[in-house]
Amino acid sequence: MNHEAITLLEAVNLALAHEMEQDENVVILGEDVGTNGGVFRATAGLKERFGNRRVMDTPLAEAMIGGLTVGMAAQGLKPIAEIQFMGFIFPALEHIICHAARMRNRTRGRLSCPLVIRAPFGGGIHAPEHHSESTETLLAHIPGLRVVVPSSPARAYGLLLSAIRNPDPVIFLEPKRIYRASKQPVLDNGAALPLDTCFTLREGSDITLVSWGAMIKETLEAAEQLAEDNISCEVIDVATISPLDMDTILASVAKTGRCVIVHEASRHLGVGAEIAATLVEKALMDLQAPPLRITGYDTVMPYFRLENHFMPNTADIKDAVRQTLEFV
Amino acid sequence: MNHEAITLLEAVNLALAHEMEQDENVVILGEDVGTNGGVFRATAGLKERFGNRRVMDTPLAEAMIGGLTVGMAAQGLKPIAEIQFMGFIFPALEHIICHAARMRNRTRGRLSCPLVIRAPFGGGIHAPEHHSESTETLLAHIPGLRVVVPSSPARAYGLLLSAIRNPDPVIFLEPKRIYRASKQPVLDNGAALPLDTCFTLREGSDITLVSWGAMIKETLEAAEQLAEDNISCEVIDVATISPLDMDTILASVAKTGRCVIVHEASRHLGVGAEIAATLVEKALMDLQAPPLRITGYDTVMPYFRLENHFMPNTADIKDAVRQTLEFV
Amino acid sequence: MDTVFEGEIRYRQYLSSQGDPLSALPVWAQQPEWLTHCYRNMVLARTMDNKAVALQRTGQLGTYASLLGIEGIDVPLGLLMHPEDVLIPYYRNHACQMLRGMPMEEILLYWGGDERGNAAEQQGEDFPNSVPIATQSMHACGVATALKIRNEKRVAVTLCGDGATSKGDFLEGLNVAGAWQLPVVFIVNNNQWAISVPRALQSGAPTLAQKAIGAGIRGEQVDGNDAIAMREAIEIALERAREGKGPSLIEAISYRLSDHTTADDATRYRSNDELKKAWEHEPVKRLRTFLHKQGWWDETQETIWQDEVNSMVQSAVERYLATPPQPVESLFDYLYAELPEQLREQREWAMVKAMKGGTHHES
Amino acid sequence: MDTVFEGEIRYRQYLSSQGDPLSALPVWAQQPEWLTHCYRNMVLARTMDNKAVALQRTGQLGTYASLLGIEGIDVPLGLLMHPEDVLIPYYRNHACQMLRGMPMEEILLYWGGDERGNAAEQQGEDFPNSVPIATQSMHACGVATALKIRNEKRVAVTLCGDGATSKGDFLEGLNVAGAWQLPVVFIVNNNQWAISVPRALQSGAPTLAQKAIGAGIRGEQVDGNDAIAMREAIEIALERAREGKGPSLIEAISYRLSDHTTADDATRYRSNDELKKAWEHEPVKRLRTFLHKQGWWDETQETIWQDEVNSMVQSAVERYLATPPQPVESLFDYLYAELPEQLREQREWAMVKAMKGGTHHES
Ligand SMILES: Cc1ncc(C[n+]2csc(CCOP(=O)(O)OP(=O)(O)O)c2C)c(N)n1
Ligand SMILES: Cc1ncc(C[n+]2csc(CCOP(=O)(O)OP(=O)(O)O)c2C)c(N)n1
Ligand SMILES: [Mg+2]
Ligand SMILES: [Mg+2]
Repeated sequence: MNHEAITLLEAVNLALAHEMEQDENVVILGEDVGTNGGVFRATAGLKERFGNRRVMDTPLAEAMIGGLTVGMAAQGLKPIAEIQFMGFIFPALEHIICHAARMRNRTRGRLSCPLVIRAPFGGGIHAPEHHSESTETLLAHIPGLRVVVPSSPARAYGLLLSAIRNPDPVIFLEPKRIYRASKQPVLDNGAALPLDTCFTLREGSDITLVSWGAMIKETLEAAEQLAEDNISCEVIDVATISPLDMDTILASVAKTGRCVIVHEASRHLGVGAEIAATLVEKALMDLQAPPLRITGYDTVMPYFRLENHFMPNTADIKDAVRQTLEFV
Repeated sequence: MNHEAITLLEAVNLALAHEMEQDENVVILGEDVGTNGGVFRATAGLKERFGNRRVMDTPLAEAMIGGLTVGMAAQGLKPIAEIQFMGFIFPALEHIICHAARMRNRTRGRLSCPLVIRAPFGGGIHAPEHHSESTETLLAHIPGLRVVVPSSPARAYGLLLSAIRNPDPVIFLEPKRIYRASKQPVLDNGAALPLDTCFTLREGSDITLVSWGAMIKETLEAAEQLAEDNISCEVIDVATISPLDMDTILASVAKTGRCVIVHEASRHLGVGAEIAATLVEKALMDLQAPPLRITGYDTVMPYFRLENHFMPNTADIKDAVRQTLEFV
Repeated sequence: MDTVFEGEIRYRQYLSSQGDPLSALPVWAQQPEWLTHCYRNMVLARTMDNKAVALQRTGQLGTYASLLGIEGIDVPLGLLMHPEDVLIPYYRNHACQMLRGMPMEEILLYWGGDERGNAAEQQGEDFPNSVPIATQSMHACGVATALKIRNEKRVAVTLCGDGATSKGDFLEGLNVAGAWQLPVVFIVNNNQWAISVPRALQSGAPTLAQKAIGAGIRGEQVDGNDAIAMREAIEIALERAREGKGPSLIEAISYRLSDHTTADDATRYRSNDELKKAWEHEPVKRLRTFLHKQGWWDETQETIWQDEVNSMVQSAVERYLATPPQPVESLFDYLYAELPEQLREQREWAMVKAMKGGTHHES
Repeated sequence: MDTVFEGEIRYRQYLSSQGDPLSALPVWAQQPEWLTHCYRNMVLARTMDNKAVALQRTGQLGTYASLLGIEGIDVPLGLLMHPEDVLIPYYRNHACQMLRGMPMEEILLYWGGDERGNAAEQQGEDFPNSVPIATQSMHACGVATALKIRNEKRVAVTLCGDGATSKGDFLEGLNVAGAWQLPVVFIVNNNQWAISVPRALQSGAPTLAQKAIGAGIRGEQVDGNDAIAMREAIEIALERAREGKGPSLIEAISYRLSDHTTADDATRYRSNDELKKAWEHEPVKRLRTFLHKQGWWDETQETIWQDEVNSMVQSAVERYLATPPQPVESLFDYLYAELPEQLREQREWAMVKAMKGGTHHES
């Protein structure tokens, strides 16, 4: 049993290894996941440990990765596919949307797709073009999928275990900016964390901050700094983007009356739109101010020299909080 | 000059022919668009009239259609690609998202992609699986694209002209349920209608109804029926889903204080979410009731025997209006 | 310049269009059993097909893809696959599905717009019809990967049309099948048309079988109207896959004798002459003529079988028509193994709305 | 069984790894002009490459894909394409881009994370680097379609790696190029590795050139470390395309002498021995040895040229480093021909935020 402090990336590796050890139906496939252990090393050591029948370096073709995964899952394997970067997931979407998300429904439960598709996503590491986008909306809009984003090593471990064990397809998006940003002790005891539910990371009474993935870092930072000015922020990590646990958010906003939503993805139809829309639908009377969205712009993610302009930062969040609190 | 009453489908055909006549750079490509004139007949007669160099039956591959279109557009042609049904657009998304939407930005204007991708979408015609979805969100979320949906023959004609003439990529989604539903006189005079702007189809003072595409039919019907009970509905046809003209909607809601948004697409992250979120952000104080969304469910579009359960209907809209009006 | 690779494609045919052997027949084809059995099922398939088209024309079925012209491929395949093999069909393989145990009424139910048509327990692990073109090719590779990982002596068999061979999924599938030596058989029903697009516009390659060469796998071209040739080709491919000797591609030359689907009107794009000629080569008559000439089948048998088949089809149609629709909750109840909390409210709404009765667009 | 198709792939090579002719050389290769010119540019490319890697290691450039090992392909290509042809590169063709007029500092600017690196007017209608693998193959077909529609005698040339040949885009591209007989040339830089995945795992096909057979187009394999063979192959392919005789696929056998990119560490997955062997076959030394043996190049020339090249690269680096960043508005100003009303507010925010200074994540 491991309970050293490890990174989010190591936690992913630990969860993969744990489930491969427990369940021989768990297999891994993707580009460079074998000998190389993944370009980020998320699958490091797994091929050596579990053999190349269970850790498969595929030819370079994402539609194929998606399609193979569907076929394998329908046969009762639990494939975990890695898409090297989320920016390369598009060729796989036909298989994810038309098949993975529908197999159970289409066959009234005769066949199903217990698969996981992992992909690193988000900006902030000065990577080349197409390596930094946050397009979770495209998957979160699709019925039949689950979309999960961890924001800490412990949640990466626990949520990935759940994702693998889940009998339905799960898209597991890994915020690569915090892959190695910090360490946390994680007990490798196979204890899963629940999907479909938010995590309240910090309690507060003045305002609710809602975020997920890498932006949790800045959101918590903002909360911390605002506390010095006696502004008490509740911080919620959505974790499962779809289906979205609005109950936790609604309960928090019922208490605070104010809300700021933070995400890296573009604003227009980012997941923040759904959160804000549901808030107003179900809790208009609780709202003492409009929920604000702090997000990426509705522009293409710029090449890295300007990427920090695109990304929301702690100051933006703090400004939004103050603006919300001043609303009358 | 034609000003007979024609269907939406005929209006599409008319606009295509008009622009092909005017501009020899306009070419058409897709599956079955040539000899067959398209499975819905949207391109009927065009191959005969303009030849098979300008109306191209492609091999069966949507990624290829997307990629060819990008290459042709970057060369200064104005390609209009037909995706036979929107349910088959997924393989083309990599080209649409990573290239069409970015070419101008990526090259700082050196190259561009003046292309149109047409696709019939939406339910209600008892079609086979994958022929009835409304996944406009997936495109509307992408910066650099325009997404346009006509709701009448005249708007189909005028908006399609604009889409073709537009120097940037436009996704033109055709609501097939109303392809032949009604006729309207359309003057074939090459007069375009503006993109990026809503159309107010009916003025009213009690509530604002916002919709687009085929659902405009039920929305107008609801408005009509509610008028009998002295409920005065303003009806807005969004027409360009992205970029979204919130100004028109905000101005209307400033007047009515209430809003119902109607769309066929699933609710979770449907375009209605963005509209509701922006309404509350910018006009919380104007809202006398929460904007309600009448939408498809967050389920897979069912096979056609049950499809009408999925689709919003006039009664649903009327119920939502009454509920909104009763809100205190 | 050295030659670093040589490849060829051969064409397999035994029976002329007139039902005469063109070369020595395989031993099994010198006996009546299998071939008459095959013929009977071809007639059954065609009868079912006629009925389905009629149901569509009278508004009792949705858009339907006719199997007319595929019988020479699908029926041998359905008879030759082992029960434990996995069929990953496209949308035109009803005959094969039926032979693998899927009740005819379930086939109709599918085309009648009801998901339960994919749920028949007799389908076992077979895949439902694939509507997005060629995606099934890749699923077959995934299934075959699972079979290979588990060291099972089972084969994944997938079909598609000539049009589908242009799509990346098919080509990526051939490639991974070759790279991984998967136990999979690809059968291309080259029926000359992809809706209105003729075979010649799909590819500059003179044969579609040579796409196998591009992927480094075995490929051959077969007369898909010749059930004897098809059995030979399929048996060899299945056996090789089962024995771990790798994948095969079979290009079966046939002709789409029907419109693309009932929503199509092929007279818009293809000539009556061409269609008439194609009927001269069609698989059912060809096999019947052969059987007649061998003295293995006669008019009396034909009449008796026709009657039998008609009543089989008729009772299937009755069972189909008597199937009540699914309740509205079914939209929700198979989406996930367990319905997430988040969807319960919508499920309630849907039930309330359904109870309130008539939706605006009447079914 | 009749043979209905036969195909073969031939291998083109003139120079041994030791720079000795293996067969009679083409006439043009019996003169020093072109080959010394080619050599000079190979040296320039390599010098630029070394510098780029050094810039990355010192934090002055982003992740960079080295061109080491592609010189024998890219330099002949850059010299042979006509200015009016269109290059649709992948991300490793800096040498070719430079020869087509793109200033070296613009190449650095691109890899330095600045969109203006794609904007050099000298690039004409050439495409920017394609990061999503193989998508450029299809763009090349689109460009070629435009050229064909307009009856222009221009050629679209596109490159990709061995890994890219597994992706649908490449395969769909070959297919449509064949079906439409497009004026396009596909060059595969088969450098044996796709990041960590060796060529053998990409495909069961013994050559990648035979993918052309699958698509019914012309294909050949060429020693990509042999500039003479590459010139021959490229000239023939360009000429054919220009004359309307259809597309070609050239599989150029090379070796990735560098890590995949500066973000990669190839020692994790490939042996030093293999790399050492590969250096024995590399293109630059091979051509230099040949030129030396012909008496067309000597050490003095080499030294002079090295100096010249170093200072060319150095001044390009200086221009690159002196390029100030784009203003924040540039995020908005090239998205559309005209910024939609709807985005003006965000553009304002972005400018205000930038003026407020330091973003949280420092550049
Ligand atoms: C990805 C995708 N694109 C388009 C379609 C629409 N479509 C349905 S069948 C068909 C033609 C298929 O032709 P072919 O593969 O030859 O099979 P056939 O129907 O002739 O048996 C097309 C274009 C689809 N179902 N899926
Ligand atoms: C669609 C897509 N998938 C994955 C990647 C990540 N990636 C970048 S380069 C590469 C390997 C490419 O290998 P190859 O085609 O042989 O070209 P090489 O780099 O060896 O020249 C991969 C997997 C990508 N850029 N695009
Ligand atoms: Mg066909
Ligand atoms: Mg390579």
